Amino acid sequence: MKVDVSGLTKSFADRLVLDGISLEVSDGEFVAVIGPSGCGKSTLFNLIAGLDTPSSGSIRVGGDDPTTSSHCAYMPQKDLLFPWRTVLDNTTLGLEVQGMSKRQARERARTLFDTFGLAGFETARPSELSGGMRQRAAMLRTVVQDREVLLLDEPFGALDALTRTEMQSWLQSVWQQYRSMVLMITHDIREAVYLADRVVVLTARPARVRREFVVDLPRPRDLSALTSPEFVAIEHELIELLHEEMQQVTPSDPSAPDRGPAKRGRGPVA
Amino acid sequence: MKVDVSGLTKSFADRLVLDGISLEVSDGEFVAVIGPSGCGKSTLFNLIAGLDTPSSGSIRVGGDDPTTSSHCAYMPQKDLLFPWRTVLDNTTLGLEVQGMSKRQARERARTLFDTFGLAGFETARPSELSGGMRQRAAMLRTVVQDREVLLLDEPFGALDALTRTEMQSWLQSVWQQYRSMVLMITHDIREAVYLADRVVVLTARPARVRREFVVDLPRPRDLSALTSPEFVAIEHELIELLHEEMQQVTPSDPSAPDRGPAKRGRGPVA
Amino acid sequence: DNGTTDATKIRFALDWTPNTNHTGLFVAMREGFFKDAGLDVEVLPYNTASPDTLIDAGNAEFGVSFQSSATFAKAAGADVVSVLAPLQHWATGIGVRADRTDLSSPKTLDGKTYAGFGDAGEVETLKQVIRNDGGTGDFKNVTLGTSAYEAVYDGQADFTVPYFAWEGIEAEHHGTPFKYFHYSDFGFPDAYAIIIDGSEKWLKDHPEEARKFVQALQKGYQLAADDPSKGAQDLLDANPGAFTDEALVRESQKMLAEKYMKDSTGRVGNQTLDQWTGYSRFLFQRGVLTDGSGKALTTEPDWSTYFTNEYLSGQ
Amino acid sequence: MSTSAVSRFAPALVGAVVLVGAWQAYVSVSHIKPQILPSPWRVATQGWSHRDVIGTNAVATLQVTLVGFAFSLIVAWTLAVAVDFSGWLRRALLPMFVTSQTIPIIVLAPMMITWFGFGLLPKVLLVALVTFFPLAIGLIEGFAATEREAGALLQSMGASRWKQFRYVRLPTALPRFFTALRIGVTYAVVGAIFAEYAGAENGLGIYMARQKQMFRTDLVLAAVVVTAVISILLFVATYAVERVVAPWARQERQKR
Amino acid sequence: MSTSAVSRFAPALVGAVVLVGAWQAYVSVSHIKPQILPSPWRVATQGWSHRDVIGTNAVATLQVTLVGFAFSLIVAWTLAVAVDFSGWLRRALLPMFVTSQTIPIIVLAPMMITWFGFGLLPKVLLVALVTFFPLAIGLIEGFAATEREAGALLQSMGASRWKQFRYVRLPTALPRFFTALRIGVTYAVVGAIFAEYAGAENGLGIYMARQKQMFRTDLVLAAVVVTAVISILLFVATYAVERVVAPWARQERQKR
Ligand SMILES: Nc1ncnc2c1ncn2[C@@H]1O[C@H](COP(=O)(O)OP(=O)(O)OP(=O)(O)O)[C@@H](O)[C@H]1O
Ligand SMILES: Nc1ncnc2c1ncn2[C@@H]1O[C@H](COP(=O)(O)OP(=O)(O)OP(=O)(O)O)[C@@H](O)[C@H]1O
Ligand SMILES: Cc1ncc(C[n+]2csc(CCO)c2C)c(N)n1
Ligand SMILES: [Mg+2]
Ligand SMILES: [Mg+2]
Repeated sequence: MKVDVSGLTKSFADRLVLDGISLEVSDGEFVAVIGPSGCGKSTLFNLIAGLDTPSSGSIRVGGDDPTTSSHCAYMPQKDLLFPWRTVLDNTTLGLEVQGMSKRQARERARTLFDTFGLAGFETARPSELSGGMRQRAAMLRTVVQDREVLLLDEPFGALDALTRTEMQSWLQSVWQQYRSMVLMITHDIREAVYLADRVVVLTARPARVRREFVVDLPRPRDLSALTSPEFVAIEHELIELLHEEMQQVTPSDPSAPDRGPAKRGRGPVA
Repeated sequence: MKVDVSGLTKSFADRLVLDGISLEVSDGEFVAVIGPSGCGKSTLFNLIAGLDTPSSGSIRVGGDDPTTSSHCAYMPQKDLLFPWRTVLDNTTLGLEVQGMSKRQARERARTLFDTFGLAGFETARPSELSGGMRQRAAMLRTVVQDREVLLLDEPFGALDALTRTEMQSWLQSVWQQYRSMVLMITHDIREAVYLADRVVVLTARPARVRREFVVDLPRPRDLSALTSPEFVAIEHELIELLHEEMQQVTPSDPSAPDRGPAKRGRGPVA
Repeated sequence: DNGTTDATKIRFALDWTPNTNHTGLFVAMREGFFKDAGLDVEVLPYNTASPDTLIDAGNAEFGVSFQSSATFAKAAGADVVSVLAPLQHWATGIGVRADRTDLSSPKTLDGKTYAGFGDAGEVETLKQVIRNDGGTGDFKNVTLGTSAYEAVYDGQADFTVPYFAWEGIEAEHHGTPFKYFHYSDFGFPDAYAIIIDGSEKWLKDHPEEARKFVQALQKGYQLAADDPSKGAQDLLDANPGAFTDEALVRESQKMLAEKYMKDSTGRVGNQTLDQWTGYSRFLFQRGVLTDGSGKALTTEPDWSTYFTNEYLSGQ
Repeated sequence: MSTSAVSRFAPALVGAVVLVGAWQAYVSVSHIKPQILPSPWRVATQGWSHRDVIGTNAVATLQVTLVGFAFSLIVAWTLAVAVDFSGWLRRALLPMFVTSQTIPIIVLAPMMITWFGFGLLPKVLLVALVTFFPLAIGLIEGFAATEREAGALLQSMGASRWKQFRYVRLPTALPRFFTALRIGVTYAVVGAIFAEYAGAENGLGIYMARQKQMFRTDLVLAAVVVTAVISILLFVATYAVERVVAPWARQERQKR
Repeated sequence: MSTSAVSRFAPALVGAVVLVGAWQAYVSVSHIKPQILPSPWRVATQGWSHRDVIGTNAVATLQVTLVGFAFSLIVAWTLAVAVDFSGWLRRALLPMFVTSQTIPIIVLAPMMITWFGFGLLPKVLLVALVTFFPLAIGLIEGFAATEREAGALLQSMGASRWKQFRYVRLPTALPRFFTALRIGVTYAVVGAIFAEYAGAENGLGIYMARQKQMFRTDLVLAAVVVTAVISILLFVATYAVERVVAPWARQERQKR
């Protein structure tokens, strides 16, 4: 299994969003994608998952065209839970599509409800969930599918720090166990470095690959890794790089009294 | 202007969500609300904004019932941008409702587009925005209204670190200038401590006020405040507290290899 | 209505799309008989409301009706009275397709399907004719209205009631002729196939105009009876685009003029108590007439109040 | 239950009472002839005393309505699904659907009789013809209202066109379908009455026509009342069905 | 433009050609009598040679259709908005709307004539009566489809009921309204033809009735063709209006 993106461009009307992205991800790799808000990360994932077609360039997932095959389980940024299904039945959707019986699919999804902090909400409607719970349900729907490639678009954005840590740990352990390929968009540089083998940094729109960092920290990583000099070095470099990109996408607000992050290379909440 | 919440409870069917919340926020105060995912933060804000009615207890905003008066500008967790309006016209909605002429409202909103990194997207439809851009548009729609109370439900959740820092700085400066009251839900403990005068910590569902921390750091805060001993002390205490709450809401996953955050008091990405 | 300065407005309701049963009306219009009498006559288009209903409700002063409908209407208290009979006899009969050898007389219609019009009295009439011929009078009655004739042509229904001088000729022109069982051949009383009904109340309130109108109309029908080709032409001219088969109109008018319009004296329009009594008494005796509250009539009405010759031109 | 039921049906009752009261008052004051406008009281009493005949005819009409509408549902679903699966078919069939609605009954009735006689069939077909159109349009536009992303997500899961349809397009269409169902079922009853003009031995349409010829306006209106009651019951039934089949669609509205 | 126009209209054309071809073939082979089923060729040529009369009648019908439908739109909007503002009114009026749809034309026509004579008015009212129902139901359910949160957000901005309606409920309803508009406008044409039976001097309905009496099935069908063309044009026009008034509603569908 290999994901092979080459020379990918994508425009909406005359707005160029992806400007020649090339990327190779091989079996069992965990890749994080970061880049300024609005640069084209979700667009890239949509294309890899086969939800949309490139303007030019090619994408191969396991050698196949993603629009006609399905090696990926995709968790889009919008949670896209369906109001006509209970929470449990939303999470079994992928399995049902794959032809699993409803009963079996439910059994399988149900085992994860506890881990995802959704126990007791199996028969609730999505409208009864909080924002973070929706995100977890969408994640559950994705990972339960057992695909060769996981595409996760900001899977932990709406979670509090501790729930987030739990989920990250869980994801790492699952990934280590099954060695599926994971591509994850995140805004959190530490999350990226903590979880990924490689971090791909995109430029501001139109997105190009600005740089790739290999995170060569030992596995399994625990939280002590965060204080290792390698970690801090990579983190720092990433912050610098991203900041350069930011300057291009968000013209700075002259009224802002504190331009600190630019100088210090790190926001209050990195 | 004062927000006065007392003995507030709220149930959905027989699911008790808020269990006797009392809270006072006075003029010009900046209060951050944190609590585990799904505990009832958004529910509380919905009630303060008058979107829903309490099961028992009372809410007064400037002495008035929030369901019949409107002192608050609310940014809900779902962005609720309307597909039938352009991005610019989505941001002018509150002003138009207040009776401002369309032309004037547009003029006023337009001046903020640059600051919010949305320049060039005035005439786009919301469906053409990225996740982070939608969140910024929703924030713009809220702050442009110039209300006495700002209610922000995770305003920066979908933003990358640097855009987020920019927006935080901007918010602090605006708040300092106009001294409006701000209530903000966040999952980010550092964000809470960095911006707020007071941090209210809620318990896991059913939510009660677990504790309130007064953040007595000088203003304007710049990023150096983050390293002050007071800051670190409050941050640490908050993390401990929240972790206790978490234990109740998400039963831990026995397969998770790393239970570090609990012991270390801090996740990889706090 | 103040008919002193302006021409008096008279609304006239039709029973069917324009046909030769209406020729007198259109002749009177084309020849200016109404205008000469200072009358402004408006022909109301054919619609789903029956002329008797329109007259009774005050939406028309006059209209084309049938002796059966008028009898039902008046028994129920409707404000109608027959003022002129354009056709002196039945001009309809039981029609079956000419090639139906199995249908040789009314009694063979037992158990067959009647393509009907939902008209008051039609079923009673047919039943009696069949019984008079020795049948039981039990047949299937399907209400079809305008589609009745097609249903018989293509065999879905077995019999219907055509006007000899209209659907009858039409059927011949299209190669699917009817054969008929005439009511009078089976001991059934004669009746006026077509009458002109007027509002009794309006007649009373406008005796002058009423007389002028009825006489102008009578003059029209008389002309159509005396000079059928002129009558037909007036009918055609008054309804441009309405008739695609002009020969049908001319033939039909000729047939009516020869066989149905004139009484023994050659006059058009007169009605007699005998003829009214014959058919209307039959309806009464069958117990189908009801009063205004829906109760069956128990005493026989005075049939002379159901029509009047008072407004016709003097002998 | 009982107080909420009262508050639910009270407005309709008040409305009906006001209307009927005004009508009765008008009739009493104006001394209008009963064959032109009978009093509601008279309609009720006369209708009641003819309940056997009206009932028999109502059953005939109800049968045509139900069978015809069931057939209409089958046709509408089949065509709408076909159209949803093929843009080509959509563009070919949509004009035909519209055309089918423009053929007046006087043209259609004789053809129906020629082809199908006087049985249930032609009437059922007429009811279907009148009612399939709103159902089909409602379904077609309901399917098309599916969010692009939702369909795409299913596709990314490896869902075939058919599964995308079943899991996303179909549920998305249901709320609009029920709107269309309410329109369709209301037309079904008038459609049936109307179809009786294409040739029927009995049924409320025929009954009304006959009574009208007999100047029995009171009985005509009694039959109209029966028709209205049938229609309203069917209309209300759609809400019940919706609550079972698509409960999420109404949650929203119940809050109001 | 030209290739996309071709691909857009080709299916409809192919469909029409196949249908007309089959019809012509059937007529040629079966030697069916023209008064039962004339050939399309005959319909076309005869229709063409009577184009003046048909045209005059078509104009009359079109006038009734347009005026009646405009009136229907006004009525439907007024009632739907009123119903949206008051749950009480909704429960009082909805049963009346349904009832209004159950009154058959044979009952209605004489009343219409009694009250409004034979002018344009009764026909306009009949068209409105036939078409306001789908419009009103579509609007009412469209308004009600508003997300609760969206309305609440507006309320939190201090929006009055009216402003909530204007800024949220109204735009939410538009997609469904256009679905209902397509149903309504199609019925409007048949409704007009139908209304002509309640009394009209000219119009396609009257023309068809007359030609049918004369057994000119070919001319009847020629008039049906004209009716169909008018209906399809009005139907297509709704898409154009929708593109202007509610462009966001169709963006989705255009992608398919
Ligand atoms: N359907 C669309 N039509 C037009 N423009 C679009 C569309 N989808 C995305 N874009 C544009 O493409 C750009 C990239 O969008 P994308 O959603 O990929 O950003 P992103 O990197 O995921 O941002 P975020 O971190 O905020 O989610 C944005 O400028 C957006 O306006
Ligand atoms: N409409 C509703 N019906 C039923 N339950 C609801 C509803 N809205 C919220 N809840 C429940 O109330 C609880 C609190 O929800 P709320 O959205 O307030 O959480 P939150 O603190 O904002 O969480 P998050 O940080 O994940 O957004 C949740 O358990 C949720 O399931
Ligand atoms: C020309 C012409 N043809 C048919 C009828 C319809 N019609 C009404 S009453 C009746 C007799 C049987 O009830 C018939 C055949 C008509 N009025 N004029
Ligand atoms: Mg994104
Ligand atoms: Mg929340």
